[in-house]
Amino acid sequence: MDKKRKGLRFGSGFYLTLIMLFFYVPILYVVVFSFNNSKSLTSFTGFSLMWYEKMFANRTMMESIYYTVLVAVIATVVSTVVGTITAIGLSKSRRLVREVVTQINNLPVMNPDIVTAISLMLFFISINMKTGLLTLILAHITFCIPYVILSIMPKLRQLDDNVAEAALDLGATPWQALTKVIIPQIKDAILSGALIAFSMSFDDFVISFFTTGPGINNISIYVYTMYKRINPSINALSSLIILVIATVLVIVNVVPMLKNRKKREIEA
Amino acid sequence: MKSFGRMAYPYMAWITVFIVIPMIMIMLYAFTVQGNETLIFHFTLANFARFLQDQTFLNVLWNSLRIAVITTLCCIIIGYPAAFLIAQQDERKQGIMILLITLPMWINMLVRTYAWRGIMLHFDLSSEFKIFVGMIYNFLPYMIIQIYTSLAKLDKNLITAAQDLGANPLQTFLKVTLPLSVPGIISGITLVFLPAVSSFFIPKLLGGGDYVLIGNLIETYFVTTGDWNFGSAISLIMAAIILISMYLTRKLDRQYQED
Amino acid sequence: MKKAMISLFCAVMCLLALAGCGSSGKSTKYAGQVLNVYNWGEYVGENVISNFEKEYDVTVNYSLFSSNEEMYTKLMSGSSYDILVPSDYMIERLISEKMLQPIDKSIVTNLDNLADGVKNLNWDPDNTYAVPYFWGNVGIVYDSTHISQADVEKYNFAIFKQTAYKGHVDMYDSERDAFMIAFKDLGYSMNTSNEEEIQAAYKWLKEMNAAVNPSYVTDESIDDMVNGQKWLALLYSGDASYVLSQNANMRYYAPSYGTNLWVDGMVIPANASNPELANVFINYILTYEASLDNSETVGYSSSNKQVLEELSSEGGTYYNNAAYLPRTDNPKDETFHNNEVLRKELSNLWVKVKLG
Amino acid sequence: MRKLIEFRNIVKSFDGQVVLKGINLDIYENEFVTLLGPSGCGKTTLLRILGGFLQQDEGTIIFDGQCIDKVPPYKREINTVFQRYALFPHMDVYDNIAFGLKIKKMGKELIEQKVNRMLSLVNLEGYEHRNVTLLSGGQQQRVAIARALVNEPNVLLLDEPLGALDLKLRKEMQHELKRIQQEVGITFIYVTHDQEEALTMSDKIVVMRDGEIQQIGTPLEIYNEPVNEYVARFIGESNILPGTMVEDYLVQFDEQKYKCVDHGFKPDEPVDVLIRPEDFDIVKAKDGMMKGEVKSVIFKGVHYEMMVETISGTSKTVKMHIMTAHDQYNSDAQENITANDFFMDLEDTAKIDDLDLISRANAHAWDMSDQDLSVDDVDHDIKPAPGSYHVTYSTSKGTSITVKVFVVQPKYVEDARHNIGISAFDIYKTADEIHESMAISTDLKTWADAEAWNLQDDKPITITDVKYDFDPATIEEGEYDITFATQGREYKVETTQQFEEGDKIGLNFGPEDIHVMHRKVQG
Repeated sequence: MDKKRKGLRFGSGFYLTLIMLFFYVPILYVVVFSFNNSKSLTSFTGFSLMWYEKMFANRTMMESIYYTVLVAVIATVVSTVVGTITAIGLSKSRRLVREVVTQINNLPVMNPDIVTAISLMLFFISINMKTGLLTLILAHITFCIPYVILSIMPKLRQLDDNVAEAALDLGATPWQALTKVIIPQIKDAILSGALIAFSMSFDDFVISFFTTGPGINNISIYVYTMYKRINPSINALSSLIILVIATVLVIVNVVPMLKNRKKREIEA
Repeated sequence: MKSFGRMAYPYMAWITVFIVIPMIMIMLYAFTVQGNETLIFHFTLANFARFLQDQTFLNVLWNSLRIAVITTLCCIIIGYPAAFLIAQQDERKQGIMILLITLPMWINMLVRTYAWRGIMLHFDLSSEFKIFVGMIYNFLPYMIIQIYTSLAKLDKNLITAAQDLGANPLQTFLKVTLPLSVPGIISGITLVFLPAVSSFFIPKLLGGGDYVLIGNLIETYFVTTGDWNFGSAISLIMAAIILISMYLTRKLDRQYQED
Repeated sequence: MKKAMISLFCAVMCLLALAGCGSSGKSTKYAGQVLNVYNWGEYVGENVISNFEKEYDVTVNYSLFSSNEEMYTKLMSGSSYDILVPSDYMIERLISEKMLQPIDKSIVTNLDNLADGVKNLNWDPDNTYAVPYFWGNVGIVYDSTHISQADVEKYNFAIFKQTAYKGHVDMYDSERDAFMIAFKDLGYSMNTSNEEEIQAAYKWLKEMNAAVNPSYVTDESIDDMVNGQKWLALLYSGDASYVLSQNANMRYYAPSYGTNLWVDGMVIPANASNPELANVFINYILTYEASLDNSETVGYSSSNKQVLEELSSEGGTYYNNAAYLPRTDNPKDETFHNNEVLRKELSNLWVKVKLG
Repeated sequence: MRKLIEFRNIVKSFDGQVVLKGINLDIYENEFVTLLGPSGCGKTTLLRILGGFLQQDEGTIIFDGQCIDKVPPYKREINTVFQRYALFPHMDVYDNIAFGLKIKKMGKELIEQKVNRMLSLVNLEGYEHRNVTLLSGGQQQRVAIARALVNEPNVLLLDEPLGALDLKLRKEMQHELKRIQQEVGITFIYVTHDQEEALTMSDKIVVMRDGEIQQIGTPLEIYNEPVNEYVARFIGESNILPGTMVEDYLVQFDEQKYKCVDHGFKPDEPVDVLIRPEDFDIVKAKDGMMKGEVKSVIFKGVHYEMMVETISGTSKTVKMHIMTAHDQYNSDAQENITANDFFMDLEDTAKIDDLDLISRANAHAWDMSDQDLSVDDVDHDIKPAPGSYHVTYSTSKGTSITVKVFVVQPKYVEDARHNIGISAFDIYKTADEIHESMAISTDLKTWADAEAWNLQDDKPITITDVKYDFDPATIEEGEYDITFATQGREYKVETTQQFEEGDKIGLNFGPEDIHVMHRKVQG
């Protein structure tokens, strides 16, 4: 029995290790080859920072980072604000209105990206709108809001209806009830909605590809237009993104963990 | 309180302009052959007929569905044990592992796919296999997370109860754990199948150009050929297939939860 | 959660700071202006854009396309550019659709620098709308360790139908270039609109697809050939000359029964927002320095007479490079002409060829 | 006392369903008013309309002489304590209580003073900076009260505020609430479905039902003189029986006439008669105005609560035949099969199926290793007429057994006085089956197909009594009597004396213990 259990534990550890390798080998590969001193993606010929230098010297590449972040930040802020307001509004709307809006709201989530992208492109063309940063941002806001709403709605449903009424009862105006009572309670859901929106925008390729205009590329589009030729600068760019995101995620996840432990230690 | 309902009005206007009208635009294009002259509306089903009557296009559709289904199945087969094993770990380890699995999801999908391109240069692999690797790599985390969430929510007392009633570990798994994690599998399926059907840069980046899926076809007709009417028709066909399959999955899910 | 937002914010700021590096210069008449350039990928010298920006203290928005049609779609979908670099037939189309504005010859004074091969082009003899950027032809690049010169010369474009090379072939993913080799091999004009000839070429290509199961790629082919991963590819002469310069085993061959002789030219769209600066840019590209950087980096044949001669003569980067200097003496070489109906038909057939 | 709130013909409906049917109600200053009624009676809706969270469809509310129909909730001088407290989970105790004052932009020090006063009023000193979600139910309740009272409203609305508390806490809080109300001296309007709460705390009780007010009165009035059966049942334990008012001061129920103090009814008017359980005097059986048998006794702490049956219910006695099951051993197939004779209702012959026949005869088969085998084939010659027939059960290997089936026309006992019909059949069982039964009374009812119903409307009536005189553990072959009975007339009686089940006792009561009510006309 003991032996069997040990075997099982080893088996499960082995399997999980394999899965993790599957996830991380490519990432490691990108990072390693970003330090290669030749253009080869198959053999590591020596350490160098040349691809990083080239990346920083490449204005289009740097601009793509800039636009990615700019669009993601604007889209996140706008979609979070609009999404929050809408979600609260919907939770107090008539059932029919709520159902219809939710169904339409689900469209960009359920529809393949490419369909959403094309529909937006056709729309911008038909109203004679020059594609560019503005259309890109509008498109991003459009596909981010649904995720914010989807993340806030369940939390709103859990909310005790009486709590908002209690605020009114105690003399708060509807606006005060909103800002002082409802929003503080769904703060976490709003934040996670914002995070989802940010990552969706940051990650998007298809919709951006069809709705952007001259000179406005995000990282995805840049990688896509560049992938045909071996270009280790892309590796450098990827490594940089991986580094930033890994750092942020580790901080976000580990700091509260450490804090909790410290708290526990103090309490104990 | 009812006045809060008004807060949804701006977004209603927004979705009308940016979701409803654009979808109507696609339909307008799909049901006409007038090129870019949308002002003259000649209703026609020619674009759909052209797609549905041509074996080569149907092959592309079939191929896309096949690849998406196989990808989804692989994700379940690989992802379920992983999710199950993670759920068995102690809480701290679970947190770390889930973090490790979510972390790659934050990295740009194109960058992740690009990473595999370099690795797979080392091996002589078929385009189809490369595409599978790329798809599974990109979508597996969604499946694992969904299944893990449903397993983690599972009341441990149910397992104990099953064992108390004489079920061995395998029976417990088959009769209790597995059925209760079906909702997780179903939402995992929606998260994997949907992007897998419509993906177009994974085949393009990894397939070496000789592998065309329906997403690529749409892209070709919009970008290269410039036949937006036909491209719109293909988009509508794909959207219809996906929305119907989503609807069925949801129904299945609901039915399952009622049972 | 608050912490999460703060750290995210910091990360965002870092990225913004990283992206914001660079850009400074002296002031000129055009100081602070913006120029939108839409060009092919891998089609410009390392420092051309940054030097131009420095010289005139302007900002260049540089975007890339991978086919003439993609460029055309973008243009139709409302994007506004100041400079485009499409190919001959596309320029012809843009001219016919009145989508271009004439070159301002009071600004573009370097037209004399043009090489003989790109002067007096039949679709725009006086450079009214277009100024040549690069030019060349299309030919076969092959690995001489696997394929003999005799075989290439024997089969010409039909080399792509030899089953012996199955799995080792890159085919250029463009209906025009693919149909061109079929038309030429069948002895037709590449501008034919004869339905029988088109069907014959379609059959030819389907046979090719079955025989060698090629990878349908565009620029990927360049690295494939440089690294020797493929034996055989259809390439533009400029890409070929780069391949030849990087891998000594590679050879270039343009069939004697004719191929596509092409020119890519700089044009200014009618809806350009800064045509004046666009003319300045065109004039700048025609200078010796800019042309040299362009041609040396990319490997395509320069439209600048002096650069073309220098690079192909002894001591030049592309000395003895069969692909660099396009032949101008074969009367069977042709240029594409604009025929939208034909292109649509070829395009649809090409999708089907690729689908097998 | 001054009239503070007037409800004038308040009507409200949700989705076409009328929830309030024209409520008229006056509430005075410093009153503790309770709206009492079951859930769905409209009491909470009325409260929410007063709070301003709902708009009435018709009618007017006058508050302190002014119509407040158009005043939004945040401008009404009314505060509410919500059902599940509705504390702000993101604020601590202090901030919750200070919320209303901060909204009014009151000075910091003043706020602090007022909050502290409230904290001491509700006995929560020292809890200022606790997380409200971690407080106990009672503490949360106190915070909710303090939060409402700190605004010094003229009226405090309490919507089932004690519903989520356990019994002991609820009692404590009842006293606490009454104390607070007396101390702050404002009007409390209290909504509850708990009659005890209402009786304990209120100055005035408003009993509601289906959107209508049934009775308004002091707790004593409501308890002693409910206007109808509904109010009587809702307030306190009660025995309510149908009767007839023969003349003034004389009422007839259970076929006897009794003196009472009620008058003003029409001669022979059908009425409801109420006798509170604590109003009975228990005497020896022969001395009682009523005689009965103690059916159950429950100890309630201070007193005993007994059910006393004065008139027995309708009953039917049947015979149970205990016999050995027929066993059949098939040596070729090495299989056993068993089944017993059984009875069948004539009605049931219309829809015979094999599974039914197998279970009625308890037919089953097993092999040498005691594995159960399925009975695969059932043959019968049952016709839809009374008589005896045969059924043959067999397994796939041909092991078979034949038993008798008696199809009978159901006979039932009718009790016209109580309007009850009851029927049951004789039972054929093996001793083993009786031994194996885990709930013999339930099984007997099932086996005998015992049913009782109301003769007028055919609605089923529960059979409460199954009497038999054998010991299920040791029963042997033979015939046994089994009696199925419905409930007779039972009175709930509260007493401090101890009796045992089966004791025969007499019940006495005086004319003042009888309260006669108009028979309410159904809806």
